[in-house]
Amino acid sequence: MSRWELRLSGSGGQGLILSGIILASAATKQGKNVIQTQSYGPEARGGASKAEVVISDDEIDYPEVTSPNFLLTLTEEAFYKYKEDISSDCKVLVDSQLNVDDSDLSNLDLYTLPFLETAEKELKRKIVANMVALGATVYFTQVVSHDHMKEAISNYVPQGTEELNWEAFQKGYQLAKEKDN
Amino acid sequence: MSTHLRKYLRLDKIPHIWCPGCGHGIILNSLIRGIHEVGLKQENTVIVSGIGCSSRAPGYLNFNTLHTTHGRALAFATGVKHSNPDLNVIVLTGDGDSAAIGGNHLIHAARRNINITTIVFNNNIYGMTSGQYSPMTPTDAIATTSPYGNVEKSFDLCNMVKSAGATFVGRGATFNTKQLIQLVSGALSHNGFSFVEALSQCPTYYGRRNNLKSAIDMLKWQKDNSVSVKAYDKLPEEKKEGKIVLGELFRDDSIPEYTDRYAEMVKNVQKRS
Amino acid sequence: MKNNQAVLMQGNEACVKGALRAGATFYAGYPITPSSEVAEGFAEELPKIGGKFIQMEDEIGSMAAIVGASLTGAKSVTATSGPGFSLKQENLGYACMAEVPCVVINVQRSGPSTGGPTAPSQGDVMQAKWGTHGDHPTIALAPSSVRETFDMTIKAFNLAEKFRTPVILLLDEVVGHLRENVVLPPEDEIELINRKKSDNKSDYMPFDAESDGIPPMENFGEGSLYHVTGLHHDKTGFPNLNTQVVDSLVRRLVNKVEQNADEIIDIEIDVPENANTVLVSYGSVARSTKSACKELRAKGNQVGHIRLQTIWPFPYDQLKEQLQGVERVIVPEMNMGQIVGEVEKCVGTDQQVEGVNRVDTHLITPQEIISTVEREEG
Amino acid sequence: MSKKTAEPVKVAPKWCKGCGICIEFCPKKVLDYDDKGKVKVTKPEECIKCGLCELRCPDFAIVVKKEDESDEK
Repeated sequence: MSRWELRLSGSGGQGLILSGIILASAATKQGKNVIQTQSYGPEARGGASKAEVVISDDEIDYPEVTSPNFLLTLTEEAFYKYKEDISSDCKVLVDSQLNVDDSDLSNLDLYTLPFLETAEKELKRKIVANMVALGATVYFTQVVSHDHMKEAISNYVPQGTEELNWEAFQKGYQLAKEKDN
Repeated sequence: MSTHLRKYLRLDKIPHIWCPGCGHGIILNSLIRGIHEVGLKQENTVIVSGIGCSSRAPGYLNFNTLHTTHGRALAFATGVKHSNPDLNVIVLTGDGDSAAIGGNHLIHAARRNINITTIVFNNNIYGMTSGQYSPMTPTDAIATTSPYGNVEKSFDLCNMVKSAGATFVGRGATFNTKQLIQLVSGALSHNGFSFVEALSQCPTYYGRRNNLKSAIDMLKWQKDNSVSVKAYDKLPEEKKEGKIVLGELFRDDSIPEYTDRYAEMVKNVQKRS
Repeated sequence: MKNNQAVLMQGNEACVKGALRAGATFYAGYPITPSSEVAEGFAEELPKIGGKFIQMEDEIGSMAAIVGASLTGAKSVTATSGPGFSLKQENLGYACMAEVPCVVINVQRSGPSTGGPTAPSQGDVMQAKWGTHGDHPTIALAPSSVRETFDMTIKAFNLAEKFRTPVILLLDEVVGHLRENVVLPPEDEIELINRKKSDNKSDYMPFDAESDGIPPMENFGEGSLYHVTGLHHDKTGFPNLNTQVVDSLVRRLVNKVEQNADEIIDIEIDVPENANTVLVSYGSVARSTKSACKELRAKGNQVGHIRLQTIWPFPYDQLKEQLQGVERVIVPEMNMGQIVGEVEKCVGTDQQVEGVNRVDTHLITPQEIISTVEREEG
Repeated sequence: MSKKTAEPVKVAPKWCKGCGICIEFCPKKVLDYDDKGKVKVTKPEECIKCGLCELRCPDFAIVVKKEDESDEK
């Protein structure tokens, strides 16, 4: 695909804006044209939050995501709020802990994956669910290489957590691959 | 003025615009003597003011002088001092300028303990705009905007800046010029935020309306109603009531100065990177 | 694997990078969304180069502090947004009057009043021109991308130093907050301008303009003792209310910018010869406009697009020339119609000028522009 | 002592605004108003060179000459 419009959503504090920035940074190194934007309410934690990334081989003029062809949701609130304007060929990733009615998305590529659970149970750090989800995002879009992702992750995550975050990313990538096959 | 002090004045700008008997000229006179005593170099000294009668003072002084906007002198001065800490920075301001419209800048300059000497020409009134009450106008006093007597309470500016973090605080009066000169030189030689409230007299807009017919009456009033800080401490409680305390009220040379602390931080950052 | 020089950068971050590249050594500011990343960037970077950062007690004080710092020779800058820009007007006027170079970054947010802190707007373009009282010079630049934010920040410092006047950089929340891939130019490709100094240091006249209308500027602490005031003053710097002195001062202040408008103005013109409709835009909205243009042209409608990079001084001459014979001019902006009024001054009575206006805190979409173009024509 | 100097107190009439502070507070009553309402020295021999008139002059109009002080200092 020559233009990806990705929306990564959840609640403030889940690190989705960081995920968006990391993905955008990796795509930049990949030589793509990239725009990353975000929107959030006045609260720093909680509330519905989203990061959006446009990745394209062509010049990106209008910077906003209008009709995403990739949607990730980590909370129920974000699911209902951000699915409204997705495109008809959108890939949708929903965390398996969410209790949502996705019947209206049945004609889309919809994947339910245990991002939060994997972070909490396998990696023992709930905080890295964003990286698990990012791994799945990269698997389903195939928009950046692992090398560029690894570099981007270590550039943006707090010092000392690079290994943990990279491991979380790889777990997410693997989960997606297994689900797909 | 003595020949050796004339170099500090812009002689071609004198006589100044202040009214006959105005105390501001006396404060300026004392300031020049303080500067001479301490030995500040003209080219290394920046004198900043805001708006009002007092704020015309820098125009008469042969230094780098900056006449700014209403109440903002200390904010401009903070930029000057922070940008080039080698410069001596003096702020000349009035009671309206420093205590009302510029009150917040005063509080924060004191809190930072930045090495700026601030001298408040306190004449208890807005003189430049012809006699409205200021935060330093005493309760019940008559002003054009308090024609039935001022219902507000006035500030104790010295106490205020001391609480905010100033490390040199003094109060002088135009009647007692020797003490005022001493306070100015003390403030100028102190490394930190130094503050001198100088009681001035405005015969035109304050005195006339408040039963003090002339500058002379106003100076006599100062003399009768003030007491030096040393004498004050020895007064019995009942005699302290209503007395204005003059002298060096507070000084602490041990507290680090803002630009010094900033320089130290820069050194540490540069060492790390 | 392709690896390149591009980096991901935010608009606000590009301001900091551009300012440092321009030689800025002093920042004073007060935090306000959506400009706070600018302050945070300077707080981090300036100490590393021995520069000075200070978080002042308020917006007014920040503007005052950068003027004070500039008088000691520092290239100084502050950043703010809507409500803070209103507060800065007092000392912005002082900087105009006292001819003190400095840069004011305004990341526009939706107003009036405190409005929408994270919501984009272009509602301050007229405030940039007329916000401070009295007649005064105004230079205001509006970038559309992160790379352009970097370039324009450098240009802002250069213009400030050259013309001895404050320069306003009008970002909007979209440009300030978005991140995109940029490649920064090599250092040796960047031209820097510094304030011109006086040949006569002992009898220095701080406001004695040379033939270009600009007086040389000595810094405090360099030996020339002089007076600076916001009152009307003569070339010596002292207050002077003589009508001729006042008249020539105010005219010189305004004219030093207006008469050099051609040198200051940058404008991007993409108008095909047969264009019946021309879109005029600036800031982030220019991106939507460019998208709309591409789509319209793909459909066979040869619309033109003029992007204003310099807002003030306004490119009246350039627009008059380009809009000659054009039937329709459409000005999309994130306000109720501010720059459209200036564009109207550039066309004849037989030409139609209209706005596409959005004030609901969202960026104008390409589709809205396309519908406007197609509705009237179809 | 003070009598040695003919003019111990010099007044610059161009600068004097005639506020009278120096006259009122001179401990030896050396000064008075002239017919234009400005200050003049009436009893130079009484002057003790305390310098208070110079210090309190709001208009920089008075110089008290000290013995050890030359004009060129």
